[in-house]
Order: sequence, then structure tokens, then C-alpha cells
Amino acid sequence: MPWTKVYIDKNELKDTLAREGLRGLSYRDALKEAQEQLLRDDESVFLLGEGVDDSGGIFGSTLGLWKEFGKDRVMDIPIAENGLTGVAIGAAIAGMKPVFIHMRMDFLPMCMDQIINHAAKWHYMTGGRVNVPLVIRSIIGRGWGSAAQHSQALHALFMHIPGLKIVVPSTPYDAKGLLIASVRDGNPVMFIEHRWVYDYIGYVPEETYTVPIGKGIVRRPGKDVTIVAISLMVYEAIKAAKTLEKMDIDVEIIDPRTLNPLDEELIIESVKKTGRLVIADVSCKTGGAGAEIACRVAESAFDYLKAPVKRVNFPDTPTPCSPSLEDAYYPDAETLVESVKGLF
Amino acid sequence: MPWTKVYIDKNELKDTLAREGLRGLSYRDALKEAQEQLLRDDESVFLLGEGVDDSGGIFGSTLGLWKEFGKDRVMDIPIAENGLTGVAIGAAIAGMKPVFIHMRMDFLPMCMDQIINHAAKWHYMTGGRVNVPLVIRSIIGRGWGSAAQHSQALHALFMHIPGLKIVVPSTPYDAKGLLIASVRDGNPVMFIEHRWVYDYIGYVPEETYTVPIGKGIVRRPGKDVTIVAISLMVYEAIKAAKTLEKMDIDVEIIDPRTLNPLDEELIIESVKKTGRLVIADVSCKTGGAGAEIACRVAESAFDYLKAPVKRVNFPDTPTPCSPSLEDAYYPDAETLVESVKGLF
Amino acid sequence: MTDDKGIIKEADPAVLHNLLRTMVLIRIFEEKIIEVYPMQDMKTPVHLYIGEEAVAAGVCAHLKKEDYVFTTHRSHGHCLAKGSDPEMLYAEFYGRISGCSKGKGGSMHPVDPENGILGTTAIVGGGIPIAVGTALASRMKKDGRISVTFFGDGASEEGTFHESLNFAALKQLPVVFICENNFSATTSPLSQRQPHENIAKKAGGYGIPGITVDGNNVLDVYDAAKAAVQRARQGKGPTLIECKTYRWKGHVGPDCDHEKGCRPMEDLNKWMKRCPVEMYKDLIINKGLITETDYMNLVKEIDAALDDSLKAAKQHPLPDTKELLKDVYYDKE
Amino acid sequence: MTDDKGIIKEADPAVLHNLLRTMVLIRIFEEKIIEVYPMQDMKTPVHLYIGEEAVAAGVCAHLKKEDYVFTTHRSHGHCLAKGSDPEMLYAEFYGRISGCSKGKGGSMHPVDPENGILGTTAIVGGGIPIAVGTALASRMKKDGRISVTFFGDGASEEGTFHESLNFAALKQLPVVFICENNFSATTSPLSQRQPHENIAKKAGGYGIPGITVDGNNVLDVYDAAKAAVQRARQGKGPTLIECKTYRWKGHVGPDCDHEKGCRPMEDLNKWMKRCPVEMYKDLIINKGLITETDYMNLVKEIDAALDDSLKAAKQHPLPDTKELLKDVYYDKE
Ligand SMILES: Cc1ncc(C[n+]2csc(CCOP(=O)(O)OP(=O)(O)O)c2C)c(N)n1
Ligand SMILES: Cc1ncc(C[n+]2csc(CCOP(=O)(O)OP(=O)(O)O)c2C)c(N)n1
Ligand SMILES: [Mg+2]
Ligand SMILES: [Mg+2]
Repeated sequence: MPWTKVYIDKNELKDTLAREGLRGLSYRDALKEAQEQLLRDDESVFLLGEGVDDSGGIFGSTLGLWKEFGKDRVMDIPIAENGLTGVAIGAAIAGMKPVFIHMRMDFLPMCMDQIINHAAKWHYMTGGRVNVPLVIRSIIGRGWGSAAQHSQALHALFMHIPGLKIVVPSTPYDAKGLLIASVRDGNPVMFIEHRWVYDYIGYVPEETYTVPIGKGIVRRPGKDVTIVAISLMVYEAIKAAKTLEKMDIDVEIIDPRTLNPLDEELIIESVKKTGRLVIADVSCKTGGAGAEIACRVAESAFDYLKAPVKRVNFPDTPTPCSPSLEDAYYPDAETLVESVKGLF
Repeated sequence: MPWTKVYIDKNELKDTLAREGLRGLSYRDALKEAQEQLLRDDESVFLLGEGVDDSGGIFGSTLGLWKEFGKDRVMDIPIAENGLTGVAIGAAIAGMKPVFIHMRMDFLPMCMDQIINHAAKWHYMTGGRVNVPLVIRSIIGRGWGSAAQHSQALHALFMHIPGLKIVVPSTPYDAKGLLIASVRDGNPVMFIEHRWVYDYIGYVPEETYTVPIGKGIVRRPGKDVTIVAISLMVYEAIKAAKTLEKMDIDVEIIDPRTLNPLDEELIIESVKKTGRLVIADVSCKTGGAGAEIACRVAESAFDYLKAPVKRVNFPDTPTPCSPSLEDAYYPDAETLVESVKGLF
Repeated sequence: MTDDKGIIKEADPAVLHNLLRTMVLIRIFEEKIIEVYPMQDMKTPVHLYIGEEAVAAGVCAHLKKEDYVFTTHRSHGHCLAKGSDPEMLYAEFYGRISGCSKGKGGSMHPVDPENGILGTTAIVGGGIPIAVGTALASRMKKDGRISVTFFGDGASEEGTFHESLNFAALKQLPVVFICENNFSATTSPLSQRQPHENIAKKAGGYGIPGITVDGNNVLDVYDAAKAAVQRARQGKGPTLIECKTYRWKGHVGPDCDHEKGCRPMEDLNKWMKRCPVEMYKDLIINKGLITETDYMNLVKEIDAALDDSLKAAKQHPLPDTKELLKDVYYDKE
Repeated sequence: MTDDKGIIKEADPAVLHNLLRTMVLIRIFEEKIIEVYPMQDMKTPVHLYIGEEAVAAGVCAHLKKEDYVFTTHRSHGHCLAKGSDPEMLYAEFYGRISGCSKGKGGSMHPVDPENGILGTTAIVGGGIPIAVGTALASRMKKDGRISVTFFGDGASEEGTFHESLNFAALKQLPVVFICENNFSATTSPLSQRQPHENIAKKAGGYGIPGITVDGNNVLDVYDAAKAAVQRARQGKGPTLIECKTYRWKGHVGPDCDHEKGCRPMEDLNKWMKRCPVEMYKDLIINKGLITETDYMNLVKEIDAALDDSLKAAKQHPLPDTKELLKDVYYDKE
């Protein structure tokens, strides 16, 4: 199915799309289309964020939307993340469906209080009487010396906070379908994108559709080892699988797509089959999503594991600026290959 | 050694202290004594926090200290957690050693930005030229319907942030020794206390001493199963061990004392011996400290594990208010006993 | 003090009666909590409002049922003034399943959507931007509602206060900011937290009206709130009203913290002489609006009703432990 | 505009010369970045200060080496005005081990402890409270230093701005708040973020002086900063100075964002006519302090020196990958 398969080779993708008469769209445009359709279909939806209406348009993902929907529904805001998250929560509990957009995930610590203490707990604290249909889009940055404060991936923090959902789409198809599902979900959803995926193209249907929150997907079936790959790492995993194939190691790649709810079943099933687990993520190692996934497997599929689990992550350091250090900082397909080989 | 042993039975403790001619002190007073000595010994140390100088004195742990050291060094502050954390960081990089005190850990999300983006990264971003000797004390609340916003334990979040150290003392001896070590450490240290330990008494030397950051401790040696117990759970683990002893299950209890650096070696050694691991923590399960510890073991001691790992935590829900729900929310020695039994 | 004769002449007598009724309701509601709290079965941290009743009463008198109100950890007065059912509140404080938040919230987190209370946060300063958000929703939906957020002097120190005022002023939103300046945050005096006592002065920086009133004079509050609510309804933007008042009890719990040495006893004595309920009662008796007997009857009536509420609330069941895992996530189905 | 004749008469000619030198240094330092940036080997996001040089120059002229300065993502001007070595900065931007932050920080995170720059944050509003903290340390240590924090109009919207002003005013700390109001935050115009243009008005709420000056007139800035620095040194507390100015280049990178339609070209033209360097140069030539030739020589001299710095910086080595894991934690030993 062209909407679940991830193509690394651009020509192969083009051919497939052409052959099947399908439309290709970039991740960026898939996000934009999702928002466009949501804004058009539902009056209560609005976007807010620093620069959503500007000439950059959040790396293009909201570009020009204000022209059709006006600056009240595609709303530039003051630089005041915590206050504005509160504003968005207020609008949400009063029946609106705000999508709050942050150009970098690094700015979320500014509004942690409204996310953790308010959005996440509101439904519970009110005994289920009031819900918070708020989507917070944020983008993981990388490269060009972005350094310590402009390249963090903090999704793992939110996994520890009950009441939030966490979505980490890796493909254009999922970006659109999950964003629509998130906005309609009725809960606070942390929608986490990776800047380096923005240019990737994939099949994206024109109509409105949803991808269910809480369902992972097998990106590549295999029998020898399971790689759970998050966000950008899905692409690295596919490259790694090609290399490993030549070494007769058959990799199964799982893209969890959402981290909360986590599709534990899918992961467990896979590990039961392969007996080996590597988790590849785009953030620092300690206390990351990989720890939780590994722990779930150690709890529930222990008897099937044939080897230690492994994590492929950034080292536990802030992001350095210098190109030589940046290079050393980021793991890639090769790192994954090495890691997988270590399990045999 | 009376300073490492944890006594559940108060009379046994009293007898031991009397027999050995040792001084008993509550956790609360141990903290206070540490701060008193630090303030006396080092002019650059000062305390700040909402209510540090008031008649409650942070549950007694700073009570009356302003009388000796004045209100400049035991400083009440406006309610502005993020700004004041910035102030504390500024003071720290200019050569002071501030101790910022929060009555509830729940208020830390307010200052996550200054903790995560500033304190944690400052030393790295400045190429090691400027360090941040800042200690942030915060207290985990519990009970009496404290509810969702006044009873969170968020230490796991900080584990994911390189540049922070995380200390979770469970005994009066460690509270004093680790607080002194933290203030002298030169790094930002999250010093996390549990309100329910405040009244516990243990041996605490009168003189100034430090407990090394990064060293866990075996609270009870055993050969059948390892319980890594964090903070208050150390006490529950000891009670559970007594019950399990009667069932011929010999529990080894490890109190990691600090979560970053984590004394991985101590834990791994123990699991290599026992082959079984349960992690008991005072916070929600998913994405907690237990996940990281379990994952480290699944990485490094996999071959020695004889059974799935287990976690004993709060469920993944906000804290409820009602007494009937609070009762159901918190795990205790019994929960631990059940959990351990499941491994045999 | 404004010319209360003017207000008294202008205002509907029913409104004037209701101001008294609301204040008495709040006072007795909390006195009953003080009574039962030592039994240790109302397991929720109660932050009593006694001494500050005029603020909630004076402001909420202008609000419609559908207008939004955000309160704080010190929530009882605002909920009652906005029309919440006392029994449902007591039940919540007792952790009963029939409580407004099914026992999950307690005294710090009441909710009452039918009366415009969409939930309550006990994070200081946390509710201010949320109220700005409901005001934004009202503007977008053109539903004619206004939003009111009550918060303390302490909360005005949080960044969210600044961020909220800036945004509300920028968008000229229908929201009224009511700062209850009781000169303390827990036991910390205002003088240890702010450079001066005049919180309303901050409004100037945002180009919105900032008004200081005697928060113990319900007519003063009523008057200032009237103008602010009007402004909001007419789309003229937000107002900041600072109500100077005083909390009689400790920060949390039923005791008097002056006895513990937290605050000077002479302050308490001074402010008790300016009891908002007594002052107003005396005034309207003087003006011939009610008699002393009317007042005694009012008190009796409310007292009896609250006795019933409390008793009924206590008899409701505690939530089943199955409730623990419910309501973490909203489920459309 | 103040009576610049007055200042010119009063001030030390060396100071007046230095103002020009500093501005020229900043201008050419950044023009060289614009030159080399297209080679794609200076891999750090550069936020250029061109057009705003008068602010850094006018303020830092009053500072001692040991006084603390906090800058932002738009850091170059402040560092240079405070005395940082251009070569060390260029080296940092090239990610070299000899850079001020060993290549770990880049353009957004310069550090220079010897010149009172203890580090830099690129989180908007993040540095304001930190400067208040160094001021607090100075008060406690009685070391006589003052702290200055530069930040943008955007930063004044963050809660930390409010929290910082409140605390600094409360404690009357030796800190000067310099808001560089260039009417934009990235490409968002001030009018979409604040209800009015006068950020200095906020000072009134905290009971501290708030002054607005023409940020393109270095003598105006110099003058206002002089008073503020004096107040701080004399223990009279903080001052907020708003410098109205304009950024010529895009938010980040060497391009002109007007060409992309981000901002009206007429604004740029208007402000370029008010170039801080040109205006000041013309003024002091008019006043007979320097000649046109002096100026040409100054430009040449600085240009040559910066060429050397840049060339030298580029030749330094990149950090070894072993550096990656270092400096996460401070180690006493
Ligand atoms: C962010 C945050 N910090 C600290 C607290 C602890 N706290 C609870 S109430 C309170 C005082 C609030 O003072 P104020 O806003 O004046 O309200 P008052 O209690 O006087 O009505 C404090 C500090 C909190 N709940 N939230
Ligand atoms: C907390 C935070 N939010 C958003 C950003 C992204 N950002 C970087 S610079 C900037 C604009 C800052 O505007 P201003 O403070 O006026 O400074 P200027 O760039 O105009 O000098 C923004 C929004 C950030 N770095 N930090
Ligand atoms: Mg107060
Ligand atoms: Mg600006």
C-alpha cells in the first residue's frame, strides 16, 4: 500500500505514484492541507502561533492560509508561550479547537505549566465534565549549528504526563491523517514533527481522512530483529534494513506513530517473532521514549527476547554547534546497522 | 552501619542510637542542619523560595533560619517561579550558591524553561567556561486530597535532560550529606524530597559531611530479587522484604539515592546476583525512572535476568482527591509483595 | 468609598438584597466548614474566603449564568456567588461521587459548567490566561458572554498575569481581571514580594483601565465591576480591578493564622471592624432597605439550608475505585 | 533628540570617538559575515544587528570591564561593544575550538567572562531574569558591578520580563533593562503583538523610571544610559530604557527580508536614512571633532583588522569529536 510504504528512493516513489495514479505531496504540504481542510470544515478550528501568518509560514506548513481564513483564525501572537497556551486552553474548553504551533520544540518548556498542570489534568480534575480539544504542534529542529536551545526533541517528557496524547508522524500520509485525527480527538494532543521530514514526499489523498491515534504500523516486515523507529529515524531504519538485508539480517521496522497511546501490542507481537529489539529515536538517550518501550518489552515479552535490547539515540549532552560535533552527535543508518549487528 | 540502615521500627532505632551513643534527627531537621551549616560556612550560599522565612518554614526545614542569617540570605520571594529561577541562575554564575526551594514539585513546570533551557545547558553552551552551582529543592506532596496539582513527582522528566543532576534522598543521613554535596557540586542539582519522609528519624552526625552524588546503596542485602526503591518507596520495600522473608524470598533493596548520575553498576551487580528486578517509584508509571532503570538492565544484564522486570508505580492518571480514590492510587508494601511474588 | 447613596438609589432593590444574601451565604457556607473540619473527614485543603466576600458578591452580581468565571485555590466564594449549588460543593469537598468533580477535584478544583465555571486551577496565576481564552472564544463565536477571572495579589506576580493582560488588551477581549489584594500569599506579606501596594497601576502599561477599590465595600466593588462588565459587553476591552481586602483565616485550613504569629493581630482587628457583611448590613438597615429582623431571618434561612446541604452531601457515597482510571482521556463515544 | 551639543560639550572627546569606533566595528564585523556567509561554511544562524548599532555602543560606553552584560540571539553588537575579541567571536561562529565557547555555542551563545559576558541565551526573554540574578549577586557581594540586559520588543511580552522587573524593583537592584524595540519579532510586527508601541510605559507599574529614546541616535542612548547606570551604581535601583530602532536585515541570515515582502520597503528606506553610524559621523564632523578623512581612516583600519581576525579564525581547527561529551557537567577537579 503506497500510503504505508516509505520510499527512500525518490524515483521509485515517483514511478509508483504515477503507475497507480496517486498524488504525491510533501510532509509540509500534507500538514498544510490538513489544516486547510480542518479550517474549512469546522468553524471552531483556528491556528495560533508566532509567525503562522508570515512569509515563512512555519516552514511553509501554514503558508498563506491566513488569506482564505483571515488573521483571526490564523493568528499571529505575542511571544508568551505559557500565557498563550492558557489562552488556547480557555478557548478549547469554551468549545473552540485551537492548534497552537511552535517553530521549535525547545520553546515548550516555557509553557510546560499550562501543558502539564492544566491541559493534561483538566478533564480529570473536572470529573470528566470539561475536555480540552487542543493540539500543540511543535517541530524538532536540526543542523546548521542550531545548538543547544534550538534542536531539542522533548516528546519523552510528555509520555510521563497522563492526560496528554503524543503523536510523532513520519510520513506525509500520517502527517495529514493524524493531524485531522488530533484536532478532532477532544484531548490535548502533542503533535510532534521533525524539520528534516518536511521535504519528504509521499502519497496523500486529497480528501479528508484520519489515521487512528494509538495505532502503530509495520513499515517493513522482517523476522530477525525489530527496530522501533520514531519520527525521522524511520527513514534511517529503512536505509539500515537495506544494508542489513545484504548481511542476511531481516529487519522488521515498526513506526509507532503515536507514543501515547503506545501501540504496545504491535511492538510486543513483533518482538515475540524476532526476539530482538532496537529502538531508534531522535532525542537524548536517558529517560527517552526508548526506555519506556524497552521496559514494556522487558515486562511483557521477556521470555521471547533472545538478546539485550538496544537504543540508538543522541548522547546525553546538549546539542553542540560546531559542524564537527554536530556530525558526531547524530546517529544515522550506519549507527543503526552497527547496533543491530551487535545483537547477533 | 546505623547511617545506612533504615529502621522501620522506631524502638529498634532508638535502642541502636542509644547503644551506640549516636544522635537521631528527623529528615526535616537534617535538611535544616545542612542548610544552617552551609550558610554558616560559605558566604556565597543563600536560600530563596516562597515562604522560606515564614512560620511554616517549608514544612520546618528552614524554620527560623532567617533569624541567624537575615532575610537576604533566607529570602522570601514573589510568586514567579520561572523568573526567580533565572535570578538564581544569574546569581549562581556570578559566584553565589543559591538553594531555591519549592514547597511542591508541582510548581516546577512553571520554571521548566529556566531549568531545561538555561541551567542544564549553560555549562555546555559556554564551552565549559561558566558553571551553575544551583540547587533546586522540591518536595513531593501526598494525601489529604492534595489532588492533581499538589502531589506530583516529576523527577523522571529531569532524567531526560543532560546537564542536571538529580538527587532523591530517603534517609535523614542522606538528606544532610547529599544536600551539602549538592550545594558544593557546582552543577544544577534537582534535590527532590518526599513530604512523607520528613518525620522519619535516623542517625545524623553533627559535623558537616557529604554523601557522594552518583552512589547508590544497598539497604538490605538479599539473593532472590532486587528491588530498586526510590525515595519513600525504600521504606515500603523494607516492609515488603520482611513479609517476603517469611515466604523465603530474600530481597535485596537498592536505594539509588541519585538518579543522575545513576549508580548503574550497583544495580547491575545486584541483578546479576538475583536475576530479578522490581523498581518501585513514587510517580506515574509510563516514562518514569523505572523505565530507564529497567532498560539499562535489559541492555547490560540481560543474560542474568530470570524473569520479566516489574514496576510498582502510581497508575497513569492524575492524582484524584477523594479519599477512596487516593487509597487506590498509592501502592505500598503490599503492592510490592504481590509484585515480587509474581516473579517466582 | 463611592457615593453609595447614589448606587443605592439607582440599583434595583432585588440586587441590593441579593448582594447581602450572597455574602451571608458565603460566610455561613465556610463557617460550616470550620465547624466540621476538625472531624477530619473533609479531606481536602480548604482555603477560606471569610472576610473577602464583598468581592465575589459585588462582581458576580453583574454576571449572567452563561458568563464564564475562573476562580482559584480560594474558590468557594466565587462559585457560590456565581450560583453553584452548595450541596454539590460540599459533596465535592467530602470527596463524594456526587460532588461537582465526582470527588476528583476537591476544594481546589470545583467545576460547574451550567454556571459558567468550566474548571478551576490551583496553580497560582494559572487561571488568568484561561479566562482570556474563554473570552477569545466568546469573541470568535460572538456568543455575547464575558469572562471574569479572580486571582490574588500573589498571582499578579506570575508571568501569566503580564502575558494575559497584554493579549487581552491587544485583542480588546471581553474579560474582567479581578485582583483580590489581601496583602498576602500564604504567609508572605506583599511588601516582601512587590515594590509597592498598587497592583492596579500595572494596567497603564497595557493601556487599559486599572481601578482600585475597597474590596470590603460591596457597593464599591459592585460599582467598579458594573463599569468593567459594561465595557466588556460593549466590546471595549478588558479592565483590571484591584480589590483591597483581607483574609481572616489562615492561608489554608480553618484556623486563624494570627494566633500562630503569621500576621499582626492588630491588622486582623482592624479589618474585622470593617467586616464586609456587617458594614453592608448596617448600611442597608440604615437606609431602611431591610430591618434587623429581616437580616436575622435571612441568616437563619441560609443556615438551615446549608445544614441540609452539608448533611445531604455527607450521605452521598464515595467514588468506587473503578473511577480512578476514568476521565483521564475524553472519549467521544 | 536631546541637546546633543550639551552632551558633546560635556563628554570626554575620547568617549565620543569611541562611540563612533564601536558602531563602525559592529557594522563592519557584520558586513564581513554577510560577505562570507554564502560560502556556507559559517554554520551558525546569524541574527544581524545592522541598523541598531547605536544602542549597544551608547549603553556599553558607560560600562566597566567587570560589569555584566546579557545579550540575546542577536548578540554580536553587544559583545563587541563590551570589548570582546572579534577573532574569538568569528572563530566561534565557524565552530572552531578556539571560539569563545569552544565551538559549542555559535552565534547565539557567545560567552566572555573576562568582559562580563557570562553566557548568552537565545530563548526569548530568557536572559532578563539572569541579569537580575547577577545584579543580586553584586548586591550581596558588594562588588560594585552593575548588570545590563539587552532584549527585544518581543522579549518584553514574555512573563519573565514582568517577573524580572518586579523583582529588580522590589530589591532595588543595580540592573539596567535595555529594550531594543525594532518593531518586530522574527517577521511579526509589533502591532500584532502589543496593544501600543510604548514599551517603556510598563515601567510605571513597577514604580521605576521608564525612558524612551531614539535608538538610532547614539547620543540619546548614551545620555539615557548614563543616568540609568548612575542610578544603578548609586544603589537607586533599576531603570527601563526603550530604544526605538530598526533592523535592516532579515530576522536571521544575511538577506534583506524586505525583498521577500516581510516588511514594507518604505520603512527600511526611512530608517536607512537615519543610519546610526552615518548620522553620528555627520554630527561629529559638523562639530569639528573629526574630519571625513579621519573617518575613512578609521573604517580602513577596522576593516583591515577584521579581515585579519576573520582569516585567523577560519584557520583554527574544529573541535575534536572527543569534545562532544565534555562540559556537560562541571567538574571541580
Ligand atoms: C505556581 C504556584 N506557585 C506556588 C503555589 C503555592 N501557593 C498556593 S496559594 C499561594 C498564595 C497565593 O497568593 P494569592 O495569589 O495572593 O492568593 P490568596 O491565597 O491570597 O487568595 C501559593 C504561593 C501554587 N499553588 N502555584
Ligand atoms: C521562548 C522563545 N520563543 C520563540 C523563540 C523564537 N524566536 C527567536 S528570536 C524571536 C524574535 C525575538 O524578537 P525580539 O525579542 O523583538 O528580538 P529581535 O529579534 O527583534 O532583536 C523569536 C520569536 C525563541 N527563541 N524563544
Ligand atoms: Mg493574596
Ligand atoms: Mg524585535
